[in-house]
Amino acid sequence: MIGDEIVPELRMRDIALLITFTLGFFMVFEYFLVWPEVNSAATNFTRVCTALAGLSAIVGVGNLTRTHSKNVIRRGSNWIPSMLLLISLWIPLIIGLFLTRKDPTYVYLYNNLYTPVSQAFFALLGFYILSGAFRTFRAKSTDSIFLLITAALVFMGNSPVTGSIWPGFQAIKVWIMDNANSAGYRGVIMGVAIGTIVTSLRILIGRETGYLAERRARAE
Amino acid sequence: MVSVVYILYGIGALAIWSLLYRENIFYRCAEYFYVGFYGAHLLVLGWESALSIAWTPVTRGEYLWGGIFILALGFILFFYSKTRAFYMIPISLIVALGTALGMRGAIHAQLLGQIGGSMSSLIKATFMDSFNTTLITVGSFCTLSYFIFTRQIKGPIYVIPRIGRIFIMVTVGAAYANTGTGRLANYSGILLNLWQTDAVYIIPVALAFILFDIIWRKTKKNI
Amino acid sequence: MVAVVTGRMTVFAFLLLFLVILVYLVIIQGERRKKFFPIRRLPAMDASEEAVGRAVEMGRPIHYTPGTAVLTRMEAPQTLAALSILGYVAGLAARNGARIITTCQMPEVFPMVFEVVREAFIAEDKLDMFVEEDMIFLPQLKAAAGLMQREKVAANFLIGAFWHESLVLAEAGAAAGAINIGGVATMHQLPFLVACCDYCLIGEELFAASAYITKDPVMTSTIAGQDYIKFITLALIILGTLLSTLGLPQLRNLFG
Amino acid sequence: MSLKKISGLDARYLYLILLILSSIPILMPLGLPLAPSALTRSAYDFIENLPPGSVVILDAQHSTGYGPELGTQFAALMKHLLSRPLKVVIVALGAEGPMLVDMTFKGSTLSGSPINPDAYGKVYGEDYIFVGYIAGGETAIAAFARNSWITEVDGEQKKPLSEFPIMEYCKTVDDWSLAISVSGGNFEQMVAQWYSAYGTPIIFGAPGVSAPRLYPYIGAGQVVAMLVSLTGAAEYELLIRKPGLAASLMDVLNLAQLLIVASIVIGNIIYFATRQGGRA
Repeated sequence: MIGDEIVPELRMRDIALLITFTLGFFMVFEYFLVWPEVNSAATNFTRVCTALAGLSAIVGVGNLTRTHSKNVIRRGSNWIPSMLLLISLWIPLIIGLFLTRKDPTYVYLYNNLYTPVSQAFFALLGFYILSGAFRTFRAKSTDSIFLLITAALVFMGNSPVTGSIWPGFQAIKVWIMDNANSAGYRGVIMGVAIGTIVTSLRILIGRETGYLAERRARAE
Repeated sequence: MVSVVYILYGIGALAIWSLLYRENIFYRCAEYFYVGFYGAHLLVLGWESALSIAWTPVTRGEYLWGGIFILALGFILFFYSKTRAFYMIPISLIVALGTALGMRGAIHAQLLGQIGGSMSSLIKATFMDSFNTTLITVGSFCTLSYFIFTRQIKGPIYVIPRIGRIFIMVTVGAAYANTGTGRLANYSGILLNLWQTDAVYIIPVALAFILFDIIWRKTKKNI
Repeated sequence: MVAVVTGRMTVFAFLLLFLVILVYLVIIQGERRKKFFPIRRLPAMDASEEAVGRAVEMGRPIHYTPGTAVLTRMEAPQTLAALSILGYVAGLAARNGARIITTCQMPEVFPMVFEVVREAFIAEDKLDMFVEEDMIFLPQLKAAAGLMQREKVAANFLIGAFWHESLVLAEAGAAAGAINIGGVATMHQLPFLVACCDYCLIGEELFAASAYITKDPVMTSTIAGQDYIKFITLALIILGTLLSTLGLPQLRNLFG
Repeated sequence: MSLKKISGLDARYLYLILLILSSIPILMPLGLPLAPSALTRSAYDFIENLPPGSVVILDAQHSTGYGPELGTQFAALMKHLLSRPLKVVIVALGAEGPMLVDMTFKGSTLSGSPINPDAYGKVYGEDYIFVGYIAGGETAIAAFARNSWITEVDGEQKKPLSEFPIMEYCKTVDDWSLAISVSGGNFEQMVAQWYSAYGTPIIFGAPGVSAPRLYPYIGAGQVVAMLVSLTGAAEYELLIRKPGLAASLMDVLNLAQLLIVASIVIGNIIYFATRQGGRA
């Protein structure tokens, strides 16, 4: 394939890094300027990127179709569910694209087939909160002691029945959420912010290129 | 008359919850349906946003946008199918936007906003307020010092990042429980629907399958 | 008419501070010093080698996912950092002959994930072991919960920006008997990955990980740059608190 | 069995315990003791002390998106108003209001069991009425206060309001003894248009996420009381001695959370027991 020789690949990669550098810093400095043409250009650029990202779902649908149809043809493992996937991919897709999302059949499929499954996945969290707490809240170190005591206190404070045993639980929970929680929260956010800024700068000046899959020298 | 809607609700919900017992064919079909349907939904939403952003202006006579729409469509289809090298071009546009947004948000809202918040006066109206403000300021100071990477902190000063790590654990415990309550409320809503609507007919069916599976696996192990 | 957004001048000043420190460190210092800045231990990254080894011993695959933040969002840098770490983990997998399953929820990032893993296998001369079907696009990442139990993964990497699916994937990995290695910088999901993973990169550690792995002089010097800015921030907090306590909130108002 | 095996096995036993424990209160509401908060109690007391024949506005401004959190508040408040000698004027200032009012009467997974006004001895048009939906957000809030006949036709039978005797007692906000609104937003507008402008006592039904920003209004006396989230609805159901959907959901939540705390404690006991065993 064309890209595999060394020369064009270097050129294409440098073009990509140049685009990221120029448009990236343009978008950053636009934030500080009140300049109608620049501001509208920035908004248009955001709209184009949103359109591009939206359309890249085509790539996703293409991959799903290719992988699962190959699996059905080859009668590979789980080929029956793969057929179900292809059906539940292409029927709503055709309805959605040509008859729009407001079409009654699309709405019926969304409300009565998709929503229960999606809500059930979300509700799995209820079970996993329980097994996660049981499995990991063990007093192995001072850190984990603080972790499990705070969690237990907030859980107690959140269930009103403990209020009738001792109203103090609610007060403790409110104090923890307002004070102890925001102390650690603020420190981590500042760290994340500094990390995000420096990583973004590394990406814009082309030093952080792991995401472009540049060939990594063999780590001796 | 048994309502189909709630029967489908029961089948869908219990098929997913059967993963808690073990991965099985019912769960797999529900998962594959979920992946397939949302794949379609993602493209329908993406197509709709692309239409409204780029194509509708053309119908109002602004032809520049039509060009961008076709270009965007062409970019994705042409570049992705070609090779890695070509696909970098559309990606570099999106990365430029995401990185710039990340930086702007991080500096203004996250960093400066939080630094400002950590600078409040330690003397407040009541003793409790002063204590709380001091706790928050000291806490966020120690927590931030935990993230110093290139200076090996030795000696007595090491207590500061150590306290910072404890504050992180307190935040993790508090947030785990507080968000946990919300998730449990969600779970109980679904469980309620399962019991109080026609979905209840699916519960015995699911239990039967699980019991059959347990017995079948036990006998297979003994043979 | 061209003007400057006055409200954002402190932001602009801080941005310039970042640029000056970074340019000085990266361009001038980083290039000249061939040695890298030593970064303190990141247990999650040290554990990844052990996790890949365990997967090879047990003959079971590794699962890696770069999170769920699309590139047009504020969390894009987290996804890009996750892709760098993916390159490292895929390299480990290729070198030790382990099978790596990578799931991705973002359509525009999926081709990049595909190439990062493929390139890692080429770098280890193991392109024949690269399995295209193991690069899986999942429009909803929660669906990987079943996948992990079907494939009985031995190591489960959840690195990048996550939303509510983080706990589903962590617990599904634990149910499949895998070592969970997390890395997340979205605050609301930090509790679940820190609590439920065996090792976890907390917040900023996610960004420091790629420099920690490559040990590249230039990259590690930018991490040193991050620390300089942290020292400045810490000093500002002390100064601002003192001034406010003494009844002079000017510095605090500067920061909004 | 080694600890690893115990914890691996136990996860599924834990799920089974959670399923059983949380299904019990759904099948037969336990009505676990719930210390009603001051806010909920002051709302209950205010309605109890209203003189007979007072006109009370009950506004459905919530949406299905809030699920049982607001649906149960609306149902509990309606049950209490129907059980008192009051004139209840139901209005929908939210787009989903009409559907939610209908669902509350017929019973639904968002509001609980059906409510039959005949059982309370109340007659439509004399003791209670639904005046329908008024669009416009803040403008609708202000307009309804100035002229309570603004819809001209009732929302149930689509007949002119003049044909209903109850409406003679409710022409404008001056006739209102109390305004209750179950909503996800527009709180500031209602305080401005109803309390600040005319001094009408207000009671809010709010979701947990909005509560923090409403406490100052109660502190300043602009709002009489407030029901907060599912907890508020469950407390109100117990105050009117009719435990329903909110009470059973609260029971599930209570039991689930206590189960988690218990599992943390037991998990640590097992951990120390095996560690002692391991070391001895």
